[in-house]
Amino acid sequence: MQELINRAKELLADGTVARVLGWKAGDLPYNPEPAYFETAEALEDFVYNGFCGANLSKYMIEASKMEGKTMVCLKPCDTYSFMQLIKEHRVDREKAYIAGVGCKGKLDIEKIRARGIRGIESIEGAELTDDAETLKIQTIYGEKSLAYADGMLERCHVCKGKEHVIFDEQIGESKETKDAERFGEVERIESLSPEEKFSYFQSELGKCIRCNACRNVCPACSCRKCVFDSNKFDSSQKANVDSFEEKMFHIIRAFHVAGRCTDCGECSRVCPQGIPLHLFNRKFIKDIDELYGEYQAGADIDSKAPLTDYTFEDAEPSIVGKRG
Amino acid sequence: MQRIGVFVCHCGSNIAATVDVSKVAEMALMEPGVAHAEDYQYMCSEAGQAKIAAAIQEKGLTGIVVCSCSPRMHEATFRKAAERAGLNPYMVEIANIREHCSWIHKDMEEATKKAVILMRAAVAKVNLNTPLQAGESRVTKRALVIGGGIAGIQTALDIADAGYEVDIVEKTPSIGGRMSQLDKTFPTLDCSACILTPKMVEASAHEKITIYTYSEVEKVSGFVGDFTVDIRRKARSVDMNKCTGCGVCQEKCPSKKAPSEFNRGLNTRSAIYTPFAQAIPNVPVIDREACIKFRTGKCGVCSKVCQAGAIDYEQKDEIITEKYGAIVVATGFDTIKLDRYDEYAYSQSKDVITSLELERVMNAAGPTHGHLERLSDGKAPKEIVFIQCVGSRCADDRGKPYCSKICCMYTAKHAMLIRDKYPDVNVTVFYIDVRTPGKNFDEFYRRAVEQYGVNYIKGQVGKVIPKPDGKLLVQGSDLLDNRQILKEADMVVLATAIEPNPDVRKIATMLTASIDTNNFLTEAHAKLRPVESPTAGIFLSGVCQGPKDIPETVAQAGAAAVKAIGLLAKDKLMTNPCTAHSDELLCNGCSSCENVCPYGAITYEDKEVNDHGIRETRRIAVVNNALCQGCGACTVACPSGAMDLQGFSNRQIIAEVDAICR
Amino acid sequence: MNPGKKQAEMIREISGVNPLKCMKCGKCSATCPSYNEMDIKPHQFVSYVVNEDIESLINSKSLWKCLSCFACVERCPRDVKPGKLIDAARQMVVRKKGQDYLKADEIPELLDPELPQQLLVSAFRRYRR
Amino acid sequence: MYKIAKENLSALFRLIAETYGLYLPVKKAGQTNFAAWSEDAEVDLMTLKTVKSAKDAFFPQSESLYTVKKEGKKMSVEPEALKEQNFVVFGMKACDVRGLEVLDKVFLSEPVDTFYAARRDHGTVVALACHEPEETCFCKVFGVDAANPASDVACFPAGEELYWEALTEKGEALTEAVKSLLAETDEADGVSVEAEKDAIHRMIEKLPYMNLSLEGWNGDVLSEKFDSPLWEELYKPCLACGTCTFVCPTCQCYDIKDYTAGNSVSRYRCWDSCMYSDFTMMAHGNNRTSQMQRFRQRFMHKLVYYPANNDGMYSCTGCGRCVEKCPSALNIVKVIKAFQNQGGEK
Amino acid sequence: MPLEKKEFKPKIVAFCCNWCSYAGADLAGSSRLTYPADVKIIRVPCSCRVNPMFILRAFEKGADGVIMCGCHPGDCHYSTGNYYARRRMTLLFSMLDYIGVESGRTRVEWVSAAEGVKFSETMNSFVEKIYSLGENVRLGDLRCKN
Repeated sequence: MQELINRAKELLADGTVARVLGWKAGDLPYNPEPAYFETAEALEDFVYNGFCGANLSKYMIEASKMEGKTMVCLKPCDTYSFMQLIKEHRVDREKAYIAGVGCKGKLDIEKIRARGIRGIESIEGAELTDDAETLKIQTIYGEKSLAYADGMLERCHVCKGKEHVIFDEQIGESKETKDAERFGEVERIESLSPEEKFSYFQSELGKCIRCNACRNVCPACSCRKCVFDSNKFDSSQKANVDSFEEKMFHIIRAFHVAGRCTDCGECSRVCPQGIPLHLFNRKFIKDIDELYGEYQAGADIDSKAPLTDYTFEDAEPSIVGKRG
Repeated sequence: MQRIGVFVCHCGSNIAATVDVSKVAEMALMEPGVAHAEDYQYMCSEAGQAKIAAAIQEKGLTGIVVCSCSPRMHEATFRKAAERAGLNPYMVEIANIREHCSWIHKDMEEATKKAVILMRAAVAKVNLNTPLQAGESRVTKRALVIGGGIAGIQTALDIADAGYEVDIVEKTPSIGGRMSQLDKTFPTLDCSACILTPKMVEASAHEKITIYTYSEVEKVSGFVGDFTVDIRRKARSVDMNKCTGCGVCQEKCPSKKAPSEFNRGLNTRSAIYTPFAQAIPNVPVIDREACIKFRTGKCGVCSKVCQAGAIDYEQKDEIITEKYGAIVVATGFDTIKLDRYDEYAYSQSKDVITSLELERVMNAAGPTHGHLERLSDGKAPKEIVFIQCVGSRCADDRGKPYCSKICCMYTAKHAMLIRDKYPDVNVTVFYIDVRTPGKNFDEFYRRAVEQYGVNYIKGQVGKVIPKPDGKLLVQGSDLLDNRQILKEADMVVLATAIEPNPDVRKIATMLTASIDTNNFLTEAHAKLRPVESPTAGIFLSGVCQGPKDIPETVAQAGAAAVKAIGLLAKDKLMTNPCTAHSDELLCNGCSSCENVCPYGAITYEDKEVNDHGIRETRRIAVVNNALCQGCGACTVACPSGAMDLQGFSNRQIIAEVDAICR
Repeated sequence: MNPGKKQAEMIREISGVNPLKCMKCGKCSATCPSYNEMDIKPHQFVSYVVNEDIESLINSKSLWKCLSCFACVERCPRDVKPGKLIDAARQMVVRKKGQDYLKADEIPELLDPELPQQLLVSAFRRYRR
Repeated sequence: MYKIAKENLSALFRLIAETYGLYLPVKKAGQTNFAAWSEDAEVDLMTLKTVKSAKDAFFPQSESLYTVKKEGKKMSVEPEALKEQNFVVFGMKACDVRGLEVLDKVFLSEPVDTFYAARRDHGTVVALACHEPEETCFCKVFGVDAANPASDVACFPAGEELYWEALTEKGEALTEAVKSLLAETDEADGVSVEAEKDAIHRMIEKLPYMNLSLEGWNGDVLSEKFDSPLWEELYKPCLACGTCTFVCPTCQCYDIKDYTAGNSVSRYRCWDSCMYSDFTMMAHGNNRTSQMQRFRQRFMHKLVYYPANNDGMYSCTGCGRCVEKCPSALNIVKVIKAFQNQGGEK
Repeated sequence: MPLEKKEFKPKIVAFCCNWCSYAGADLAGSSRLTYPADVKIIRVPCSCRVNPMFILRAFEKGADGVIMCGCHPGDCHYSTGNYYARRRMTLLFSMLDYIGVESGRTRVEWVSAAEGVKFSETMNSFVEKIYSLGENVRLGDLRCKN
């Protein structure tokens, strides 16, 4: 982390960048917030640890409009989002100095809480320089410990890899975290009967409170005004008396980002109700891979997005019923 | 709020017999925005249109719904009527209660209910309609004819005679097409070459006609009045300007083993060749696959013997880009492959031939120099059997489901010609039906029977068995005598089904012209617009549209020419105002729409916008209305809903959905 | 319903053939190896079914002369398959006699060196259906 | 005071449900929220904080107000019926009970919100003292006693027992209705309840936010706070989602919308969030055009405007849900602290 | 369950492209090839105009089945529209299937202007399928159900 701060100070000092976009230490051990730093003094609050899960690439849409360059700290998976945003002309590459920061897997406070750990006073083992094996958690109810991997976000278990697809320099070590099949859960759901599928999603989506956190955090949902906020389709963005709107919202949201979603997992990370929203996006990704060839959004700058592309031999929609 | 008038047409009894039209009108009055509703016998009639006009003016209507036949039929009629009455023509919507309702439902109650719902959907849509203004686009006064057979030549001549430039693109080295391969033509038995060659010469000499032979259409873009076409001129390896057409190169060419396309592979030709003596242009091409120079690098005989120095081994394919206002497709036909009709022994015996091959055999320039002889041993046949409907009228996937139309007549022609020239040869024709609708056609067929003694047997042949002695055993049935016939023959001629030129699919895709399951191009209307494709600016000439004989082809070629001339005669065209439009406050500038636009109609601009007080420069999609054809692909690619389609807006379609589901 | 109509419907059902598709070309009769043995010719099978005269078909010699070689089925350009029609008629007779299809394992017992091969093949074909 | 063995709670719920509607924390798909009780519902009293507060029971996230029906060209209006059935909300925590007080001041003052009032009239709150306060809790800062909820019935878990004390008439009535399952208590019980309360108070003292000071927020600080340059810094990470407002027990803003269902239109209201770009959107546009303004609005409302209009009562109860749920780790505590630090300098 | 079960009359929305399928439907009409009145056609310029929102909207408002018809691949009047539509619908239908909506409730069929018979057959078989699936209870807003 110190390496990162030093580098940031240098770049600010020599005028390469006008500001640094990173994370500021929070008032609890696990709640750093995305923040801009414009001076060396401000960087005293800079932090980069296992709880810095937020994908900062979306902030670059606004930062691209600011005067001067912004040094942005992007984790390997965040760089895919950034690349995709360049592709969609939403960010300005010239306005970014990308520090590709190392990643040993990001932590999910909800997973830690789910283990009955509460009253947290301090957490040890979440720094980037730590070996990411164990977390030692001091609580008002005593000391607890937890394997690092058990506290990780779902997305880190199916990590796309620790390579930055775009960067100006790389800082900090990474550690491979993939230990699960990316499409395992999607396959499990696919194998259910229609009734089971329906009741699964009914109970998950039944929790949705239409807070729009998933949408607003999503780097692919970068519309100036979402269709659910405008009257173009007569579709409401707020909670409705009947639950259909929630289904509509999540299906359409997933559809709109289909072929553009990098599977960064932010939607699931921020959902206050713990809805595994990534399962929608990942279903589309799986279908796209299977039907139109492997495609990773944000992996490169030139490839055609699957939904703005076609081949004569594409599968017919009737394949849906046939695949069973 | 709109003031909508609803007009329900009886269409005589076409609608009124199954739909309670007065009930539909009555229910219309319950709909929001509807200020007037009535029903009438024939809305499209002058009296009906007058009623609409009167209501528009008297009741101050701002939009109308006509519940009648398909909008494909009379939408234009009613739009014009509305316009005459002072209403914007795009404030008219049609509820299709005939084709989509009265004609397919029998129960009056059910059909009426559906008609009411269709009316509601149209009313709901009109409530959201906005007046649209048609734009204008220019017309390039030049036509392209794809295919240089009799259809293409005739169309080109007719258009050129009207004073417009025409280009013919022909795939093979010479124009002339199938007709040039024929010996005689029915029902008058003219020599085919004698009537075709003058037309070919006329076309090549016409100052308004440019002929690109050995060329293919590579790419088509644009739209009616303003097509841009890339034409690939394949390397001929012979300089067209230098060649004098002396023919020495062909004579001296040491490679003479390439099958002659013109003679249907019945004999061979040299590697440098003109397909036939009267070819136009009379400039040979080098078949690079057969040429020794191209295969081994050694030879060069043609270059040495050419006095004019026209041989150019280095020549490359060339792409010409040209603009056209109209395109006529005249790609013609071929006979189907017979590899799945083993029962007729076509692949086993050289003496089983197709009718088109027989044309070459009978032709003086053909492989046998016009002598009727067996291709296996050169002996004169004594017994010839013709089999009709080979691959035509076939329900399975071996053949074609349609009647090829020309076979009955050319078989009669062949039978007659053989009997005339070789009276000692017996000719038997196995037929299912003899179809001779056409001027002097049946008389022609009867002459074959009555005057020339051709033996017509009602029944099909089941199999042809080549015998060791070289004869062919034909097993057929005689349905009238109710017996099975075993007949020895020296030759069997198969009246092979015809199919559209296989290239037509590729061309249709480039032209976005629709095509039916048999690869025939679809006409805009089966009865009323038989020479136009549904795609504006594309016209159909000859067999590419459906089987037809020479007189019909020529007639259709002329008709297609007239349609093309009608288009070229206009200076400007009204453009479809139902184009896409981007809401600049919602546009993200993400390029999704641009990526799916087939017309390149969307570009991006950095534009300063005022978004509720926030002023900033944004990358914004801009639609070129002249290029946009209104497909709507962009509207769905756009995630924010910034892109919408006028006349088929998101809210309009949603209103229809809501009205139907209510 | 008259018995002929019922029978005709049954033949259509068993054979899966729509005799109305026939265009009366006669290719079936032109193909048939047993043609001369038959009193009702293959192309006529179709019209007998159309005319609902199944009794005549059932009592014809042709019923048992058809070898089930299926040449007519193969060659028929209209997908009418007279061979299947006659086969269906035979099955009606067999069913009427209270017998069922042959079972595959019964066949070895019935084998007789004199038995024409064609018959065996025919039996299998019908068994298969 | 009465008591009931914790293992008999399901019998208690069954009995309550015989005469009352019953809402209580139910775990569904891994998350605990207030929901209607049913025999197969997974009741979860262990989770300290439900994701959403219990606000829904009195002020549902969305509710229909009336329906306009159309037949031919005739229109008729059918108002939605007001709540008539008595119901019990079981298991609310002290902070959420305070939340109701905040809502009462808004909805029960003139003009009275009849939908809310009907629910308040028919609802009986059975609150539960907190057992294990968490690091995100700071109710004490707002004068809420987590160990002594001020509800119709207060319940205190201690050991294997749940102690039950009716505090209001409605509470008495409910107690009467379920008396068959309640046992009398003696002095020893009283002692163990008090011991439990002490334990909770001791834990609360250890929590990291306990020293949060509200100094500088009372009094006439409107323009000083409103014009502070701090907002420009604070709002930056905000994603403009509505999570904080929707999990909050005191946020009371709603939007009114129409839903067209074929031949009828129903008018309903649903929670709105001041964080949304179309909040209080009007024909001319929006009166708060930037996210900074929206962000400021929320905290100014909670800490300045509301107390100014309601005798100094803050419209925050310190439940800490926003601390837990904000995707960008923003929350009211950070806002209060930011101003505290700055105040020191100035 | 009410004692008197109302006879199930499905609501079926068919989106037809103007150039092929709508014309195919017209041809079915002029050839008097019947199909059930439950099908109501909405004309769109091209299958690529069909937004997934329209399909979900139809289900929301009470449709029991939604079918989209367009030109055969390769024959699109606008060259490429149906290719995009094909991918979009494949993914959308797959998603609906994934969340447990019966896959038979959605269909895409390519019908040319010459295929009146196919149009009629397609509608007949689709309607039959919807009858066998019964009322759509998994998608749809309850307020639209009466």
